[in-house]
Amino acid sequence: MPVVERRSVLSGISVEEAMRKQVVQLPKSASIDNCINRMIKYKVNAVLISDEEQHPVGVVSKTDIMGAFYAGFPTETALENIMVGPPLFCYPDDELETSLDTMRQSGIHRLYVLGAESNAVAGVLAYPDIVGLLYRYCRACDRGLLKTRRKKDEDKFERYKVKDVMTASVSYRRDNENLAQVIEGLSAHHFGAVLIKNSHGDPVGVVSKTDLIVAYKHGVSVDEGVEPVMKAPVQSCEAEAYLATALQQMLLKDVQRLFVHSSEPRQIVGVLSLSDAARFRSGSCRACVSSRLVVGS
Amino acid sequence: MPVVERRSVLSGISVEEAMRKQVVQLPKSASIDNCINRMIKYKVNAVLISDEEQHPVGVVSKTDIMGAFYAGFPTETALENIMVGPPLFCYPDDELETSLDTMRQSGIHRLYVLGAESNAVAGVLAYPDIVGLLYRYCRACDRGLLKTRRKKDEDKFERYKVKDVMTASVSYRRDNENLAQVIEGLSAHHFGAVLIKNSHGDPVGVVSKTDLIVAYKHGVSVDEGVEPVMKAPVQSCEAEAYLATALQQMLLKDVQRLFVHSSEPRQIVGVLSLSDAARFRSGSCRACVSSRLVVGS
Amino acid sequence: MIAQDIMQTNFHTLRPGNTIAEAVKLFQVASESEEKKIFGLMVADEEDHLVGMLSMYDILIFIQPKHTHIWGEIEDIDPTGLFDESLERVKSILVSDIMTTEVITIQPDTHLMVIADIMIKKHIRRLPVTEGKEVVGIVYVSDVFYQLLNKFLV
Amino acid sequence: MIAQDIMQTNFHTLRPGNTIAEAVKLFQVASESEEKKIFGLMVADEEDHLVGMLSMYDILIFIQPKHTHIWGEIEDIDPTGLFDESLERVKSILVSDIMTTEVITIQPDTHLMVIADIMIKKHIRRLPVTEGKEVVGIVYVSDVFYQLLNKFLV
Repeated sequence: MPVVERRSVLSGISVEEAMRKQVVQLPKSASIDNCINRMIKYKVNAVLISDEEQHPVGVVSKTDIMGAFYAGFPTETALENIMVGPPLFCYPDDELETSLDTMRQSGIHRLYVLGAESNAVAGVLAYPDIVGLLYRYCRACDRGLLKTRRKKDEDKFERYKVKDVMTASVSYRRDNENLAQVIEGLSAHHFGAVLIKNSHGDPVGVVSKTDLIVAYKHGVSVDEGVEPVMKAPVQSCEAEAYLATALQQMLLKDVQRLFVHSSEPRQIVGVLSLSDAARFRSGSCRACVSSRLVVGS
Repeated sequence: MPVVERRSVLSGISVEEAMRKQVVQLPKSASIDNCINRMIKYKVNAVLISDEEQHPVGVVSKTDIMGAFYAGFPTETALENIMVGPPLFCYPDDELETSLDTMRQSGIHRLYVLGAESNAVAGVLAYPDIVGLLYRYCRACDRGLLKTRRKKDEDKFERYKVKDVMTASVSYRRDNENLAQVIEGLSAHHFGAVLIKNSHGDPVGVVSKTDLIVAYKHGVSVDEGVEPVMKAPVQSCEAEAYLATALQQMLLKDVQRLFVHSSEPRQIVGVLSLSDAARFRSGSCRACVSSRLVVGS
Repeated sequence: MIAQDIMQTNFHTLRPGNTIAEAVKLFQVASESEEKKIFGLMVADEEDHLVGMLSMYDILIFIQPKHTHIWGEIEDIDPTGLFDESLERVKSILVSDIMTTEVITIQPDTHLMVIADIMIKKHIRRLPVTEGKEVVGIVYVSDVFYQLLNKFLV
Repeated sequence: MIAQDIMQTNFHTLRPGNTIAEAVKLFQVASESEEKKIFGLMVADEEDHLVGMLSMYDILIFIQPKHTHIWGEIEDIDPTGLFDESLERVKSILVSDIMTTEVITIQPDTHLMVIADIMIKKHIRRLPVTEGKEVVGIVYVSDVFYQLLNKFLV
């Protein structure tokens, strides 16, 4: 496998280099049930919806599905009833950084990429995919984490830690609450997952949007308790850990977020998502940032 | 399998209904050798050629490959050196009959079909494919050949015969000639195949453009004799045979043409190609023609 | 020559409510019992009505970590062991959650040439044979292949 | 876990100069000798350099009459017999004339996760393993599947 060696920063990278070419699409007449199937199988947070003429007309995200669950829609409901439209687009030749700005300013999590020539959808750009790219650049960097690990005495660069990037507020629900209350909590805070604590205040599990839509598909009611749906134990890392190590853990374990604990594992002080890391927008060490200043100026 | 029953004539049929959706394409940098591979595998007479940006820029037909063989090009030669461009296009919504008129007037054998929306190539329209369509309509026709065969006494309709549609001129070469002479003969007459006769004037085989490009790929020289390349025996039918029967024979045996003999099998009087039958442009019996006059007027 | 002449009537099916772990085990059981590698299994409900298909690809797509494009650069970790945690994480996922629901089927009287045509055009290796809604057999591309080309084998 | 740990080293290859008839026979020989259904074979030249791949699909695409869409409407003819004439007509065609020449290969040290990724993304069931130009093995999707999912099977 070739290792990327041409650049050590994201500047100058095009959307085409960062986008995911596999775009999961469904017709607007397809059912919510079918949409959940695709989200689980392809591990995507949103599906592009097209009309009878194959035109992209909307997007259905896990949040939208969770809303349908909360509202009591049957899973046979057609996606056109819950989709949000129109989708936002960028082009393969666009600068990656410009597109990330668009996403941040519009408060959206993904842009679909229109083929410059054919007007067909050629890919999708989402934060977690960029993290993979960042990770590659980090590894290829002369002064990156892995190289310095090997030559300890050359490790002159201060590296970012999880606490520098994490979201420091954590919302939680109690383990005796029902799914409707969990959904309310998730909707209020715009997080992908919520921590579950027991009556002693100890973290006992996590419920993600994915867990909720799976429960929805399996016929669970929103009136049922959270325990059978939550995942335990809590996937976590320490606040003082290096960001690169946490990133590697998320990429290898294929999880979208880690809860962050203080030196006391039961004390959750924040959450680190792949999207946080990508919004951070550069490599995970000062070496990358400084080289970027040089190249980018 | 559904039998087409809606119409008994071609009028009103769109290109989309008649086109072949599988379009064989190659980049212009691909070799002649590779192109012959595709032509043989997918049984197509031409390959669409695209540039680096996937734009269709030309067409390479068996005739072009045969020309390269004659001119002594190595089979590693890139297709851009022998392609003819630009390709001619039509659209899925176009009337089939209008597109057939275009083909006839331009003297070309195929039109590529551009997707109405995406500008990507959605299909190809060629005469032999239309014959399949005609055959389906014939079979579905109330007054068609197969029905009348079952109810003989109702057989009031005069049916077309092979002699009505065939090309009555036949070019031939001698079995002691070489491939270069055969290619000259084929080029002069715009036929897909040439009859080979022995010194007594008896037909002993046929050499088609396909046979020639296979020989080219296998490293045969144009100076070599025709015998190892020709196919024997000659696939033929009688001039008095019904057109529908001959069509069925061609479709089932997957041959593009039949030579036509008089009551004496050794006397070849014409050639019937799938393209001839398609250019004829209606069903194979008077029933179809008369119903078409009614519907079409 | 029609579907019922070449279809296999000795076949295994999954239930939509099987877990992915159960599905993997059933792939192995089916391969051993039918004495050939099984790449795809039909999913049928309690009434033997076909509701989907699940292939090894479907399971691999689902199990494979999403950001696999970086794996090639990780020389110092054996990712095989990491699957343990993935498997734990996905134990709530059922066959119906990832199966393919748009399944092309044929009838017992579908002609061999039509079957070959479907398999080529759609690039399908196996076609469930249904009578009404009930699964009665499965036709494999290898059987179509040898059936059509047996003249070559004499 | 890398390619050489799971690749099969007992494999058959076709020669580019084999006729299609010889290829069909070799598919049968390979299936019997390797005791599994073989859907695709590597094509190697005299020096064991990989020059292409040929699958059952490639042969079916080539052998299948072009206007097959009308076959479904022909009830009164058994097209199986008609293959005799097709076969006669194509006897001059060689493996190299219809084989796929754009073949993705891996090296003996390619990582299992990378192999799975290629197989999923490109929808390939078998990957030739080459050392330099020489073919040294083949990795099947089923072996990747069971290797990755063996935790499910205990």
